[in-house]
Amino acid sequence: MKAKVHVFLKPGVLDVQGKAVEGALNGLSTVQGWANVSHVRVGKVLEFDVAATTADEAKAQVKDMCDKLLANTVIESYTVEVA
Amino acid sequence: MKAKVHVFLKPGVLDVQGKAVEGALNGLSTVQGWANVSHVRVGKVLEFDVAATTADEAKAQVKDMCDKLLANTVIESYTVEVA
Amino acid sequence: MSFKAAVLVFPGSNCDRDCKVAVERSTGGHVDMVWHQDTALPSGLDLIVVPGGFSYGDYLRCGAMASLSPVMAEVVKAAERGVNVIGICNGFQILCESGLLPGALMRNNTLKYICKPIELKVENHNTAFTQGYTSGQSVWMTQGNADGNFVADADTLNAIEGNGQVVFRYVENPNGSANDIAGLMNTRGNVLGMMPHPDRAFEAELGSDDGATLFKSLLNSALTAA
Amino acid sequence: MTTTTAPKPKSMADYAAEFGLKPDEYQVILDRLGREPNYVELGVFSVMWSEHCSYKSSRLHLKKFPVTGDRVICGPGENAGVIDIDDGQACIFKMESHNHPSYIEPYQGAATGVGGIMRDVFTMGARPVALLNALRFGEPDHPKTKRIVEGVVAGIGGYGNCVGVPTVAGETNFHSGYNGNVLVNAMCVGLADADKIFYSAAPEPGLPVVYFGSKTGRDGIHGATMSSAEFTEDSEEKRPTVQVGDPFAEKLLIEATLELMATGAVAAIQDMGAAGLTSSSVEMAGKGGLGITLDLDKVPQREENMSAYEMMLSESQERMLAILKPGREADGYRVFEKWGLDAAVIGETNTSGRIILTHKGEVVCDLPLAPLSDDAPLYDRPWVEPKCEPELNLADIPAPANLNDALLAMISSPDMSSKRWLWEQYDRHVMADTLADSSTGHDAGMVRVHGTKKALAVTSDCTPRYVLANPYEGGKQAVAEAWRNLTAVGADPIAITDNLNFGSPEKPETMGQIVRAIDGMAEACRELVFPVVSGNVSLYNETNGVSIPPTPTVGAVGLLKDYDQRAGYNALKAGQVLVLIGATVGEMGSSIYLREVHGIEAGAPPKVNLKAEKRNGDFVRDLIKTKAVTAVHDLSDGGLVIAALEMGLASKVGVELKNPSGLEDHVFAFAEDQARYLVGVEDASAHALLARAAEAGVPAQVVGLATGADLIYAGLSLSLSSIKAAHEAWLPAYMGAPT
Ligand SMILES: Nc1ncnc2c1ncn2[C@@H]1O[C@H](COP(=O)(O)OP(=O)(O)O)[C@@H](O)[C@H]1O
Ligand SMILES: [Mg+2]
Repeated sequence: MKAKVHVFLKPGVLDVQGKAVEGALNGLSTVQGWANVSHVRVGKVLEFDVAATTADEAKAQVKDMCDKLLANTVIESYTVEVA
Repeated sequence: MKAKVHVFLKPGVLDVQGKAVEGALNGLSTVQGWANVSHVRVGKVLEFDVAATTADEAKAQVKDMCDKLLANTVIESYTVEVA
Repeated sequence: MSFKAAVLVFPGSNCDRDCKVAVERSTGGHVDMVWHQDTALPSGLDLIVVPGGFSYGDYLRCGAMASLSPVMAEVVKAAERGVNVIGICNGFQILCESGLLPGALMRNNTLKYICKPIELKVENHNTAFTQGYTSGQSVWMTQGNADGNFVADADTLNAIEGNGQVVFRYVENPNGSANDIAGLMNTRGNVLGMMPHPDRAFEAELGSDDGATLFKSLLNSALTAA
Repeated sequence: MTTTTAPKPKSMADYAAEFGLKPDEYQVILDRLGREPNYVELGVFSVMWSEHCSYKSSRLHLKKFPVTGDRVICGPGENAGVIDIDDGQACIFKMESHNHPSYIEPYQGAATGVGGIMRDVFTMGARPVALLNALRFGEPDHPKTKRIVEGVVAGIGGYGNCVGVPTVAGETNFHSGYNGNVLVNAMCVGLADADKIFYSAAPEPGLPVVYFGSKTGRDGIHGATMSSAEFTEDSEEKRPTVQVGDPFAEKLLIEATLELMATGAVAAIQDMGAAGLTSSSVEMAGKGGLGITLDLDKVPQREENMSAYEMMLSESQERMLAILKPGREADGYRVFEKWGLDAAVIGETNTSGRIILTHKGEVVCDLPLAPLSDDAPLYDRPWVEPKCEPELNLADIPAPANLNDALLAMISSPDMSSKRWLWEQYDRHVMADTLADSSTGHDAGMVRVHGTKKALAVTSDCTPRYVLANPYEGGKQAVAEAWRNLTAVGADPIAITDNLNFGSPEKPETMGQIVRAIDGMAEACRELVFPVVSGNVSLYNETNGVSIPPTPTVGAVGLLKDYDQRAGYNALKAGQVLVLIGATVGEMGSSIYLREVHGIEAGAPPKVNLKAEKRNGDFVRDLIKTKAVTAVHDLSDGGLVIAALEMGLASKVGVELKNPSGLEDHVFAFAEDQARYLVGVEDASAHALLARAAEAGVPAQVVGLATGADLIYAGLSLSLSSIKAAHEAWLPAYMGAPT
């Protein structure tokens, strides 16, 4: 089964990367014309295969992996898709 | 409009982060049962608002941003979703 | 003739002053600082230095945002005219991102920032940057980066090697860099990118003055060209 | 405490308690105001009167520190201490803790600790030129330790590297006493022109108050009161929104601040640290004897619908508050725009003696400033003489079964093993002025004063096991070791900053540790002419009632007038003889030897004879300055043999030691007597050196020879390469093991 995990900073936690990318896109807009971009958030995405008998089992396992390793739940939240 | 960009290393470029995550997940397997994870790839995801009149226009612009800034096409490939 | 150099300053550059001082003390030349928003470079430059540091915080990808700044468009033009350009550390990353050099710099295979003195072998001493060294000379500089792992596809690597574009190689590879590449130039030989810092190795009390030879080489190249 | 919105039914007194104010403290507020404070006002009082901001438990005792001296330009009370380093130049430095945040979120906690201490330094006009960090982690086997080490180290490096200030020295300990409360103390050292130092007091009314830097979010609300509370099981749930560091913003802030100062537009300036906008505005106006009004609608905000309370208590990072000279706003905006910083004039100084805040057209806070500082609680907390470890009988100290094994056990122990894995993640060379750092084999970090022949020497020291065994002697020792480390590189020790990390002051035993450690430190500072110019107190470092070992970290700065006269323990040469300076009676109590070889953590720590310390140190420094020696190492953890092998490793030469003392071999080898140094000197000059020592009344004796590639002493014989392998293996192996 294929798992896909998205990890973003929780709302309210300063996203320094998003802020810088937005600034660059906007600031460089004189050259490139990207003033129309806002609310940039930068996150992590992980894709992997997970061997499990059911999608539910896989999903439960991946969530556990997120809590223990893949996300820093103090400041990050995650979503899991399994297909 | 909401844009979502995924950036991954191209196949063939060694994903050291993915490898490390895989090792860590497998390494935990004796306790947690995650020996069943393989082919981990770690990428970046960016979400943002882009002001444009049509989805096609937005998508074209975001692709341009990817080519010029958001991805390094020497080693990375990207996908764009606009909704 | 007095040696004339420019050091670029991006938001987040932090080796800009180091580079200025290193060039001044090694060559006795004059160095101008050039702001990233500037749309013109000083005239009559012998050298453009793209310094190390964390332009734009290295957020997103090292060197990516800086490569799009107005001044880099001028640097590309200057390089095309044959002006010597050196990118050190973050500067190397910026040069790759801007397409002046082939390949890319990825996360170190240790996944860590690595700061340590490092031994290099001068692979090509027939360049404007390295004529003061001897062939195969062992030199010491320090490095400090998290993304110094050079990658390029097989064809590109073959071309780089075939053209003698590798200028410095690690004696002990610290980060997984392809073919132990520590420093690399373009085919024309006027654009050099390197991860180790000659700008932190220009006086003996800093642990090594091997970096000064690089800047002195550039001075000599300028003198011979003049 | 998640107090971001106010549920209605609670009374102000309830909130006061929730914010950490004691009933009698709340009563003082009621008396002063003659009315109930509102929610915002209560927030302002609670953070200003928190332990973190008011030093209410420690203030009385901090007065014991000597704070003046020939070279002191500005002592405690400002953002950082300032010392004179000649030629119109000044050095500005301070140390600060980020203990609680680092336990909750190690990477961001440590990173923002580094960011915060840098702001304290550049807010006074200095360019930061060196960073240090003193780290105390739990025992390696504790389930949380490894993750915390990983995060803290990455955070320190991630921040300092990006800003571009070299991290040149530090210390790292592991002990079960820190399992629930790690300590992350960061120190920053900066350089300024002595006539261009900036202070925080508002100089006159009618001046614009300018906010610049990053926008304000809901980060770390009540961080200051949190850091004044002990951990309980559920406090990890109660945490405020974690502050995230943005080192890129900090770098821009440094450049913008220094550039703004250079325009001459700045009348007063203060960073927004703990308690953010509240403490910066209150202190600036209060110190100037003025008043201040702020329009909170003007504050650059990152999030929507922020309340006045949230804005005043937010601890968002990378923000500054400046008071500009009349009509100089344009200079400010030019600089802020260049560096891409958010900025706004948010208020004005006046003569009201009050802080008045408006938000959405309403006055949300109107408080007299005087009580916020003058009436801040001050406690003479009850304390008892701390229990001290008894003197050990030398005859009771067991010899090791095998000296080789004993030595290897010591040098591969978590505390003594090489910290290379850690400091190789720190940029130690940026700014191109580093003469000595964690990797070079020197007892202190050294950076050149840019463009001169001068250098600053910096070190951070504390031996918590000594302080635990005897707070008074341990306090003295922390200061003495810092002084000795500076001396050992040839620097004139000038002044210190300190970071007093303890448990709850409400416990008389802990308060006794605080009092006696300060007594010891103060005495050492006086005797060694080593004033305290800045510092920080971190109390309530305890979990479920168990307190950390008392840890008064000392950060010290010394000056080399000519760095060509510097020494290191990397300079030993084959053929040189090793001379031991200072007397050895065999202090084995609370030693590394006892702990690592016999598992005994007991015994009185080494006594610190400050007269001997001064005499021996002055002698060694004189040897260095007259170029009689360049190979010098102070003796500390592990004693003589450890110091000798560290010299040998750093200098790549073997050492043969002998025991001329009459003490048993293991005692002479591993005793931790203070005020001692090892120096290397050519055979031919040894005699003259000993004569010079005799003349100065300094004990000195030849104890060995640099030769070969092995360490040899009594029954001990090991190759340097095997020692190096053992010394360097532990930390990487520990960190590399699967999570
Ligand atoms: N957290 C740290 N950061 C930077 N350097 C460190 C750290 N911990 C230890 N070091 C370095 O490792 C070396 C040995 O440390 P330590 O044994 O504490 O020194 P000493 O006992 O001489 O004061 C020193 O150079 C010190 O600066
Ligand atoms: Mg020492």
